[in-house]
Parts: sequence; structure tokens; C-alpha cells
Amino acid sequence: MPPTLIAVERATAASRTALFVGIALVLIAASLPFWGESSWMREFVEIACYFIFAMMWNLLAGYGGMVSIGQQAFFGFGGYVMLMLGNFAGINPFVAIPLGALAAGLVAIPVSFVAFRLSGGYFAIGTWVIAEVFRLSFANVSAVGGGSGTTLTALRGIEKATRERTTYWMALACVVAAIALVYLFLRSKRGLALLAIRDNEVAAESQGIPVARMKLAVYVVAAFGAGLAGALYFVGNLRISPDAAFSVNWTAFAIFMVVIGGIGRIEGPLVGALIFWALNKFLSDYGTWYLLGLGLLAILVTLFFKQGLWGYAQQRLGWSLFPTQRRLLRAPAPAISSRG
Amino acid sequence: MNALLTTHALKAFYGDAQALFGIDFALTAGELVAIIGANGAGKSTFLKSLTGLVRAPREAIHFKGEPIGGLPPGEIVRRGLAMVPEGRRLFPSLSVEENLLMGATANRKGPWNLQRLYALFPILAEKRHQPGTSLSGGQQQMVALGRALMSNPEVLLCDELSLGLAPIVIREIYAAMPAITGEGMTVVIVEQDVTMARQVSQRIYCFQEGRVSLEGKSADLTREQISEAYFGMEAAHA
Amino acid sequence: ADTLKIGYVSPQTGPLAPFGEADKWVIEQMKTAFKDGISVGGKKYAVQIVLKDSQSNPNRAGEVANDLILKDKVALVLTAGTPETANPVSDACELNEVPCISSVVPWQPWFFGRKGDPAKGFNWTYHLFWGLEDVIANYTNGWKTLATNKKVGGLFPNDGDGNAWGDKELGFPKPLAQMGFTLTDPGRFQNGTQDFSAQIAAFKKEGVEIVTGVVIPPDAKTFLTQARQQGFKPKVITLGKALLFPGAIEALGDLGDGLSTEVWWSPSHPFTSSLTQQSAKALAEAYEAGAKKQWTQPIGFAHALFEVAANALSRAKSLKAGDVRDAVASTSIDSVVGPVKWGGQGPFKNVSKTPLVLGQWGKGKKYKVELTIVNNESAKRIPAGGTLRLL
Amino acid sequence: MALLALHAVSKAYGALKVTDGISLAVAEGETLGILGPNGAGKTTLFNLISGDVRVDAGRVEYAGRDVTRLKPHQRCHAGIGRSYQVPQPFGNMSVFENLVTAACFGGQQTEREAWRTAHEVLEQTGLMAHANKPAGGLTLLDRKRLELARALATKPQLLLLDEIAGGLTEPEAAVLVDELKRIKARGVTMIWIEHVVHALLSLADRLFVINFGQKLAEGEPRAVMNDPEVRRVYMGMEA
Amino acid sequence: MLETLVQGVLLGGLYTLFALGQSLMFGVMRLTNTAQGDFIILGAFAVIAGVSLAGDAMPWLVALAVLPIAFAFGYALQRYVLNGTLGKDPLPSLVVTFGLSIVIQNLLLELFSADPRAIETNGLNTQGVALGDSLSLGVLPLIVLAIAVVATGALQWLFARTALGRSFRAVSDDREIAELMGLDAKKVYAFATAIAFVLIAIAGALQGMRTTVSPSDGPLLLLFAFEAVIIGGMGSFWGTLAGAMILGITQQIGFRLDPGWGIWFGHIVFLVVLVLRPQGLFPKTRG
Ligand SMILES: Nc1ncnc2c1ncn2[C@@H]1O[C@H](COP(=O)(O)OP(=O)(O)OP(=O)(O)O)[C@@H](O)[C@H]1O
Ligand SMILES: Nc1ncnc2c1ncn2[C@@H]1O[C@H](COP(=O)(O)OP(=O)(O)OP(=O)(O)O)[C@@H](O)[C@H]1O
Ligand SMILES: CC(C)C[C@H](N)C(=O)O
Ligand SMILES: [Mg+2]
Ligand SMILES: [Mg+2]
Repeated sequence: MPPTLIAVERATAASRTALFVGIALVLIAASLPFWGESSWMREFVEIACYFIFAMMWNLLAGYGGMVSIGQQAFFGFGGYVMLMLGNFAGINPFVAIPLGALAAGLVAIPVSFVAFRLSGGYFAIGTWVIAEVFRLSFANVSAVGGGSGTTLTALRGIEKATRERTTYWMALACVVAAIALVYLFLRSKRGLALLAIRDNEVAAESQGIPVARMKLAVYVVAAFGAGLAGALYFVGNLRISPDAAFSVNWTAFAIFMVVIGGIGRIEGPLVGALIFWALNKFLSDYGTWYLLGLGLLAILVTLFFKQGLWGYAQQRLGWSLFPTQRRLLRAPAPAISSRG
Repeated sequence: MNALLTTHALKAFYGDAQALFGIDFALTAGELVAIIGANGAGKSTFLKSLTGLVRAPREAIHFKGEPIGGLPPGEIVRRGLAMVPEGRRLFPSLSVEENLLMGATANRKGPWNLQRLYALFPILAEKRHQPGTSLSGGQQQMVALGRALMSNPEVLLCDELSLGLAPIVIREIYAAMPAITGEGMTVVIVEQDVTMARQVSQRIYCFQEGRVSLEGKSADLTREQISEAYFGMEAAHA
Repeated sequence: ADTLKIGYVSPQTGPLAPFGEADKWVIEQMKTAFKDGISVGGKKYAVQIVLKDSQSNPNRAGEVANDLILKDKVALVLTAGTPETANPVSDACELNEVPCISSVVPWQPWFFGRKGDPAKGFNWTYHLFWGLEDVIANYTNGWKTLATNKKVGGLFPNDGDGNAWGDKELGFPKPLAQMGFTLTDPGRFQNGTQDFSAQIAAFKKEGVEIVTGVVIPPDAKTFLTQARQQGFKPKVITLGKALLFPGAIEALGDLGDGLSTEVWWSPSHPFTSSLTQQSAKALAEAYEAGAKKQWTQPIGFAHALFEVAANALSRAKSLKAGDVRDAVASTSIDSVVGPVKWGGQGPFKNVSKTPLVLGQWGKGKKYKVELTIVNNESAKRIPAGGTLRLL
Repeated sequence: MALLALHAVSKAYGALKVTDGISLAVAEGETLGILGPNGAGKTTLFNLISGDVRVDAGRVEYAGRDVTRLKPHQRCHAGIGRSYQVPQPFGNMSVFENLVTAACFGGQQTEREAWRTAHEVLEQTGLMAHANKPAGGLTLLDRKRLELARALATKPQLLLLDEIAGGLTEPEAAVLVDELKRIKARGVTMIWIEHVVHALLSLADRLFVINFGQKLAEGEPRAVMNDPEVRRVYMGMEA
Repeated sequence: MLETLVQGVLLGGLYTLFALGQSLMFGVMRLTNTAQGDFIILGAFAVIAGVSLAGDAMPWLVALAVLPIAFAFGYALQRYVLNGTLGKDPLPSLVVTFGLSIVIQNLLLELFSADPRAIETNGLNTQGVALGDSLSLGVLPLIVLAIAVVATGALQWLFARTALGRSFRAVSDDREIAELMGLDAKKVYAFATAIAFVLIAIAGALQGMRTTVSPSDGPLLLLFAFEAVIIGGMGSFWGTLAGAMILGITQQIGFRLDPGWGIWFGHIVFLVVLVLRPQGLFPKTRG
């Protein structure tokens, strides 16, 4: 069989367009501090944190099959480490952001030892308990203010405009990096392994996939991303407390974004985050009613659009902005029937 | 000859994929009919349509003169149609006896009860309190058969009774068949082993790609007829 | 005319909602007071008050404060109601360089909880309330009038207030020891604890007769109920926070009678509003008539925050943040909660202290339960209506 | 030298000894058939060889090295490929991707090499027409084919086949046997569990019969099939 | 020490009630109800609302009257909402119950405000019985414990010994085949949820009597319930009771070592059990 016969398609017309549009958008966004208002920057930073966090949850649950309600453990941990490095070690908080994320990734390794003992719904709540252990542990450390939390004083010396712009650019960079990281990961060989594990763990292992190591890798990457989002968020918010940093609402919002957009596809958290942002912007003054509606929306989407809104659109219209599949092209015509 | 169960132009779908393309089938009280056919021919789908696990149009299936197509499975079993599903499918958290009792949910009167079954398969009486799934494959098949009998059906449908079973078990199970039909029960078996199917049945239906490709008295059909019906056009090409 | 915006953040929902309960009414009243606008630097501005709910959540408090500053572009931020709301709001203002006046947090949790440096103070944020030294003085003044074994049990939760009140240096332990009280402090507990038998057992073991602390209302009920079940009967219970509101006392049923708490403001306080010229009594009556509810202590402070805001803005050279801040810093008025003046009337330039007395709940005439001032040794100007009695 | 050697391996589930001190050696290039009543422990034996289940006692040697403590994926890398009695496809991936995955990870190939391997195996097993279909939607027969194809894509030296002829009609079984013969001719060592005895007999060099987790008989196929114990226990015929 | 143990057992009784509904729903439908705690709080508020309508005099009667409502509510919820989420993938049911949890919290907040409330028991909640001179136990906690033990026993009996219990297990094992036997899986599921909701309502009513409840209290209760179920082992109600007792006692011990670490201590014991015995202490093996 001459090798030229094998052709495998990995991109779509939509994905090529999306790539160019995406690059253009990022360039425009990068110049925003020169023409936009500080409230826009702040809004972007906030939504970026939600988005990165949701993206990582999608990686974990949608691709890794690990439905966790405890990712706030890493969000808060990243935030606290950033703050401690800034306040106590005198490290510039912006430098401390990636360090906080790194710490969250590292702490995920011992945590996985406990969490991986559970599966399915029990994994979900088990990880929540672990996050509670994080919360209660930090609540009992008086150096970071115990239950009442503390303030990121390290930023007090930095000038307002510099601080705003740096935070904004960091957030933008993190968003781009998160998308690129996840997308390239999924397109690589490892992405295949992940899909295989999600479909059938036992078979994946016997086909030569180091399942435990892959799952751990995903868990650690997701924790890193969550820690990144957390560190970024608390640089923007300045004040940290255990109840806020380890609140289950972080994961709740991530789940809503991912499920509304469509789980197990990169477009999911993107679309979800945009919808979430829009709802939050226009409706959040309705307080309880807004939250109530958000809960209802998640329920309805789960019941009636199992693939999420983007998944629904994709099924109808066949769009795929971030294709990861491999289509075998020009397969030699009709298969030889093996019957009779 | 009065038909107990008939289907007329029965079609069945899985989502958008059509699996049955108009099956005409008739069953007379007291006979044992075998259905044979290649993999994916639609045999299991046919049995599932009869028992309500796959949707069917109301008028496509008549049982004792009444249309039963598309009724819920529970309703159909209460009317007297029971199935031994492909692959045994015992309830893992129920004991052998509880598995058998589940068969009696439909609450129909008749000769079959726990005592009768234990007399037919003594090994089950011995293991009655064990979890059903701790039994060997063959014993599990006995439980699956017994469970179906517990509903005292008028028609018993058996899907691939012998699949994956050791030869000895296949013998044992078919040895129990006369005791079952002896009660006046009508039986349909789906069987991969053509020789076995011809031996135990009075009539044979052969399915091919969702259609009936051959039907006749088991004793009358020749091997050639059967293998032609099995593979139809494709066999001619091969 | 141009519009000047004042932001206000308080907990209107969540477990701390009673602290923000009166704010809507106070703001309605302010709309009338400000209907003619305020002139700043010779120019007349219409006034708009933007109220935000912190949902009792510090994260949310920080977010809405940022929204007020960046999106609504308010000239001045006001905030009140426990460190969980006031601290993050103050922090956001400090960082965004917008003036802020806060209240209803003892000054220690506000200052040290935000990692303030006593030598430098803050540049943009100002606080008006009393301090732990006042609450300690009032509590002990009251207890000294009664015959007890001077054994005190402390209930300090792991939150902004609890950590400050229970702090070895800044809080209760040191002064109590100096005054000859023995304190049993089993340790910080989480808000929302379902079971207090550990604390009750410790108090029983030490023979505690006085219980004090600063707990949220549901925890107070859990504690008091279990204490009764388990046969623990202290002679005095003086708690901060949980016993501030009549609703919480009513929810306690029989358990509520005779409980004591600090009083920061009441209708019998001899002060008058600089803005509406209402006396404390008149303000409380207006509230009871308007909101159809019994008066609560935060009313006075919410009102006073606006008094200060109005006064400062009218003195500001312009609406520039720095000018407004300077005007706030140089405030000196007599408000409905007493005199307010930064620099001099407090430990740091950012804190202005108000007077504090001790009160006790009992069956009331007009309402189911009413609060009576039972000790005024540390603020004699405020008249007492009785003396502290045993439970 | 034996490619695979089991030394007194045992496995129990609770009180039930499913594998009870089985020793067994398979020479390179050999095809070993395994027979035994239902529940005798055949599939469990495969699980012990592939590492899906850990032995309670005993040793598993492969290509001269002790693999008893290795994980399934490590044994796969060492050259052990398996199919499952109940097919376990990666249901949401296409057939092609199923095979690419197996080749990438089991065969430790680069992605491009894996495409080539997958393509080859698709042709070989007659699955080409289904290449881009989701594996979850295949018929039982095609799923069984995929089991075999996927095991082949890992480029195994030792192939473990669990009842891949079960439920096939006679002609289908004949096609399968031809295919296996071609694989065997390439020097792949095979162990095949099968109740369809005549299919097994047409390929096996040697038979091994298990009953209640223990060896009942072993040896040249015809001799084993004529063993009175085997005839009684397995075939249900008095000798 | 004795006192700590006894208080731990009493607390365990409460946790048992929190957990039984969860244990039942998981056992039958493999459904992890993340709104468990919020439903308990909803139950408490239902009684509170009832009492305020019917007058303070009869909290117990109101609580009894709420039970059939809870039954119907659970039945309908399963039939019309949760059934659509069942399947191999745990995500849909997690998201839907999570969504419900947020809906309930905010609905209660809107209807009842954030104020903590309690069910007035005319002084019963403060009554204690003195055992010796140092030990005094609350009457209400003793009632809670008794109800918990009775409920566990009844549930275990129902599950293991009755035709209804058999059908619960059968449907949970293999829904399609159970339907083939003549069961209507949707009804069986709805019935199981209905029973779970009666338990939830009982837990809610008692929680409202022993302390105050406010709309955001649910999630913490969920975690305790969940820990009890896992420590005990899945599929065994006595296991759930034992798990709840272990949790109650360890929390009590923790509280006495340092009140700040009591709940933390309980969580840690849970995680340790998980590491050492992931299947729980008294699992009922399946298959
Ligand atoms: N659950 C299902 N979803 C989609 N298609 C199905 C499903 N079950 C069966 N089919 C398709 O329906 C057709 C008939 O299948 P059926 O199982 O009835 O065949 P069968 O004759 O019983 O075959 P076998 O001998 O393999 O059991 C096949 O093409 C099969 O792929
Ligand atoms: N995970 C398990 N837990 C408990 N028992 C098990 C488990 N796996 C297998 N068994 C039991 O071990 C015994 C052997 O099972 P195994 O699957 O190896 O049989 P087999 O020889 O492959 O049978 P068949 O020919 O029917 O496939 C059976 O009694 C089975 O019930
Ligand atoms: C008066 C206090 C005890 C209450 C105070 N506002 C606080 O909670 O901080
Ligand atoms: Mg079939
Ligand atoms: Mg097997």
C-alpha cells in the first residue's frame, strides 16, 4: 500500500476562519488599555477568571471524565499562595500569579491520591469535601487572618494605572494561553488517550494507555489553571477570605458555563462564559431572582439541550471552531465484505 | 389453524436507523418456532418489538386477536408474552430466588412457581440464596429462563439461549425444553446454531437484513435453501 | 444639573441581613434631604445614591465596591455592617484612590483586619465607630455590679469580629485578666456550628457564670438551647452581634429575656442630626412609623454616614477624589450618633470614636421585647433606664 | 523458550477461587486454545495475563521477564494485546480513531505511523467502510471485529482472544478463522478462548482445559477432545 | 469522655436522618442528590410556614401534615425532572440537582428573607433529662436519635425484605429488564424518591426544631449526609447509621480538642476512611 493514499483531515473551513478571527480579536483586545476605560479592563479581568476556571473544569470533567465540585480548592489555594508570596516574601504580586498557579498544580498531586479513590457522583462530592478541608485549614491559620481573611497589601505601592494595565494584560495572556494549551493538548496524541479513557477506562489501559498517569496529568493541569484563575482574581480583588476563596459557587458557575455552552468541547466554556457575562451584566442587580434564573437555566439546558447550546448549534449547522477529530480521507472504495 | 400471535409488515427503528423492514410472522398455539439469521439481521430487534422494548405501531402486532404493538413492556408481559433476553441480564443485587420472584411481578396464574422450577433445575434450589451473578454462565441462563417462566406466559421468547455457553450447558437447557412445551406453552427461539435449531423446532423463520427471507417446516428445509436465505444476494457474489 | 453619586454598600441579604435592614428606609429619607442637591465648589449637583448589596459575602462586597468606583464613578463610598462587608469595600477604595467612610465595625477589626500600619494609617478610608476597649469596659462595668464568681466563658467565632474580640493582645483576654476575671476560651469555632456541647462542657467544668462573645444570631440560638438542655445556667449572658436586633431576641422565645448587649445608638441617646435636625428619638419614631418595624441600632449610624457625607461634600473644593478626601478628613460635626471628628477623637487619624453603653433585653410595653440601657459608666451623657439584673 | 509462562497463579473473589494454581507455558508462534465450562475462570485467566486483575499468588513471566507487578498498559507495551469477550470500544470515537489510539499507545508509534497502521488494520479486518463512523454505533459483529482490529493495531507479539467467534454463523466463523490463520502465519503467538469448538480446533496447536479454576487437561487437540473427563465435564457426553 | 461519646451519638442520630434519603436515592437510582441539604432546609421552612398559618400550638401536627406533601413532591420531582437525568453519566443529575439547590436557596431567600428561623416547640427543645449529676441530655436530641434508628430499621426492612424493596433493587440493577418483568421503572424511581423525601422532610422538621434554619444552610448538611453514606458503605442503611455515628463522634472529639477544627477533623476522618477503605466500612457488595 503506497503511503500517499492515506490522508487524514484535521481542520475544517470554520476552524481556519476562526483562527484568523481569533488572532485579530486578541490583537484588538491587547490594545484596549490605550483606548478603553478602566471599568472595561476590570470587567474583562473578572470574566477572564471565570472563563479560565470554567475552561479547566471542562478539561477535567468534559475530557477527563472527572466531574468535580471541588475545583475551588485550587482556585483558593492559588489565590492564597499568591497573596502570601506577595505579602510575606515581598514578591511582586504579578510574578506571584504564576507561582500561585504552580503551587496549586503541585498540591493537586497529593490531593489526587485521596480524590481518585472515588468515582462518579461520589468523586464529585468527595472533591467538595476536600475543598472544605482547604477552606477550614486556611480559616485556622492566623497569619492570613483566619476566618476573616486578609488584604493583599503588596499592591499598595504600585501606581493605579500600571496596576490596572498589567492585570489586564496578564488576564488576556492567561486566557489565550489557556485556550492554546487545552486545544493543543487535545489535538495531540494525549488528547486521543483522554477521549479513550473517558469512553472506557479498562479498555484504554489494556490498549497501552497509562490511565492513572494521564488522569493525574489532567488533574494537575486543571488544578494549575484553577490556581491561575484564583491568583488572577485576587490580584484584582485585593481581599481574600477562606469563605470567598473556597466558595463552592466558583465551581457552580463553572459548571453552569460549561453545561450551558456545551461540555466536552472547547467552544462550550467560551460560549458559556459570554452568556454568563451578559446575564451577569444585565441582570445581576436582580440578586436572588438572577441566581434563581441561572439555576433554572442550567436545569433546562441539561434536560432539553444535553449537548449545551453550542453543541446544539454544532449538530444543526456542523460548525466546529476547534476540531480535534481525525477523519480518514480517500479510503480505498467499498470495503471488501468479509461475509460469505 | 388459528394464529396466536401475528405481525403484519412490522417495521422498527433505532433513532434514524431502520432495523426491521416489514416482518410478517405468525405463531400457532403450542408450536416451537426457531428464528435464524446472520448477525445484525434483526432477530433480537424483532423479539424486542414483540415485548415492547422497541417501539412498534399498534396494529402491526396482534396477540390473541388484540393489537399490542407499542404497549409498555409491563402490559405485554401481563397479557402473556415473556422473554429471555440476550445475555441473561440477571439482577446482580438480587439472590437467585429474588431474581425468580421478579418474574412473577406480572402476577399471572399458571403451572409455574418456585417449586416447579426448582424441580426442573435442582441446582437452583441449592443456590437459591446466592447472588444470581455468582453462578456460572449456564446456571445464570437457567435462572433467566426460569424468571421468564415465572410469569406463566402463553408465549415464551428466547433470544440466543446458547450464546457463549459450553456445549454441556446447551444440552441441558434444550433437554428442559420438552418439559416446558409440554405445558402447552408456545415457544420462539432465536438460535445461531442451525443444526440445533432444526432439531428442536417445528418451523423455522430465516431473517436477513430486517426481512424474512425464508419460512418453512424445519423438516422440509434443505441446507442449501437455508444458506441461500442466510446470505441472499451477497452469497451469490461471494 | 450635573449629578453627584454616592455609593452605599451593606449586607441586605444573607446571614448578616439585619445589619442592612434599615438602609432602604434611611436612603429614602436621604432622597428627601438631598432633593435640592448639594453645592460643591460653588456648583450645584443633583445627588444620586447607589445602593449595593454585599449579600453578606466579602467577595461580593469587593466586587460591588469596584463596580461603584469604576462603572458608576461615585464621588464617595459609604459602607456599614460588620468587617465582612466594610473591610473589602474599604480596601477597594484605598486601592482605587476613592474616599470611603465606614461604620458599624469596632475599629480594631477594621484597622488591624486590613493590615493597617498604625504609623501610617490609610490615605483614603475613614472610619467612625467605637472600639473593643469600649465594649470591654461596658461589659465589665455591668458585670461588676452583680454578685458572680467572675468566671467568664467566651464564644468567639472564626470571623472578623471573633478573631479581634478573642485576640490575646487586642481583645478581651488581657483586660479581663487585669480586672480579676478568669476567661475560659475554648477556641475559635466556625460560624454555623451545629453543636456547642464542647463549649458547654468546658464552661460547666470551669464553673462559668458569665457568658460573653460575639456570635451570629443562629449560633446564639443553638448555644442557648443546648445550654438549657444540658443543664448549664449562667447568671449573665452578654453577647455582641447576635443580641442587637429585636427580631433575633423574639426568635429566642423565653431564652431571650434578660440577655444583655452593647448599645451604640438608641432613641434615648441625647444627640441630634445635623442634616435633618431630628433628635435620636424623632429619628427612631420616624422609622417605626415609616417602616412599620421596631427601631434597630444601625439606623443611627446609617443616618450619620450620610450626615458626614453631606457635610464633607459641601465643604469640598471640587469633586476630585483628593478634594473630597480632604474634606472628609477635616470633618467636625455633631451627628445623631454623637460628635464626629477625625484626628483627635480616636487612636489614629482615620478613626473617629463614638460613645458606647450597655443594654439589657426585657419584656416590653409597645413591642414584645425592648432594650433598656442598664449601665452608662463610660458615657455618662447617655441616660440609663435601669440596672443590670441576673438571668 | 516460552514466550509466556504462568507459575501457579491464583485469584479468588471472596471465598470463590476463580483461578487456582494454574501453571502454563506458551511457546513463541504457538496457538493455544482454552476450553472450559462457563465460569471456569477462562476470562479471569486472561485478566491475570493482561494485568487487568492482579494475581493473589503466583508469577507471570513474559519474554523471559517477570511482569507480575506490571500495569496493563506496561504489559501491552511489552507486546501483549487483548480483546474482550464483551466488546469494549471507545464508543464516542470513530473506528479509525480507535485504531490510531491503540497504535499510538499500545504500539508506541508516532501519530503518523499510527495512521498507517490503522489503515492497514482497517483493510485487513474489513472495517474500512466504517472507518469514520462512531464505534458505539457498530453492530455486535463489527464490534467484535473492532476488538480484534484494535488488539492488532497495538502490534502484539502475544494476542489474547476471548470468544471472538461466539454468536457468529458458520460462514462468518470460517472467514474469521482464515484471518486468524494469516495472523498466525506472521508469527504472532495466540491464546484463544472459545466455546465454538470446531472453529478453535481448526487453528489451535494445543488445548488447555480449565475447570473450577484448575487445569483439567492439556495437550494435542484431538487427544484432549477425546479425554473422557473433558467429554464428560465440558461436552456433556459420557465417554 | 462519656459525655463526648454520648453527645457524639446524639449528633450522629441527626446526621443519620440527613443521610438516609441520600442513601436511598443513590442506592436505587445511582443519583447523587447535591440538593439534599437544601431539600432538608426546604422541609424545615415548609413546617415553619405551616406553623405560622396554623398557629403556634401544634408544630408536630404540622410536621406530620407536611410528610404527605413531601411524598407527593418527591414523586413529582422524580417523575418530571430527575428521571430525565438518569443514565451512566453522572453529570446531568449533578447539574440538575445543583441547579435545584441554587433555585431553592434563592427562592427561600426571596420568600422568607435571610433571617434565621426556628420551629417553636413550646419549650420541648430546651428540656433536658439529667443522668447523674454531670450528664444532662436534651429530650429533643433523644427523640431525633430514636426516630433515626427506627427509620433506618424500617428502611432496611423495606429494602431487603419486601417486594417493593426488591423492585427498587431490580430497577436499579437493570432498568430495561425490570420493565420487561412488568415494572414501570419511572414509577418505581418516583416511589423511591417519594420515600426519600419523607425522610428529608422529617430531617428538616427536626432540624428546624433543634436549632434555627436559614436559606443558605443546606450545603453544609449535604456534606455531612454524604460523608455518613460513604463512611458507612453504599447500599447498606445500617452502614449509613454507623457512618453517621462515627462522623458525629469524631466531630465531637474534634470540637473538644479545638472548636475550630471539629468539622475539619470530621472531614479528615472521612478522607482517611476513603483512603483505607474506599468501599466504606460496611458495604453491601453487588454483583
Ligand atoms: N441499541 C441499538 N441502537 C442502534 N442500532 C441497533 C441497536 N440494537 C441493534 N441495532 C441495529 O439493528 C440491527 C438489527 O440488530 P439485532 O440486534 O436485532 O440483530 P440480531 O439479528 O439479533 O443479531 P445478533 O445475532 O448479532 O444478535 C443491526 O443493524 C443493529 O446494528
Ligand atoms: N469481578 C468479579 N467479582 C466476583 N466474581 C467474579 C468477578 N469476575 C469473575 N468472577 C467470577 O469468577 C468466575 C469465573 O469467571 P470467568 O469470567 O473467568 O469465567 P469464564 O471461564 O470466562 O466463563 P465464560 O465461559 O462464561 O465466559 C465466575 O464464577 C464469575 O462469577
Ligand atoms: C457591634 C458589634 C458587635 C457588631 C459590629 N457591628 C460588628 O459586628 O462588627
Ligand atoms: Mg441478537
Ligand atoms: Mg469468559
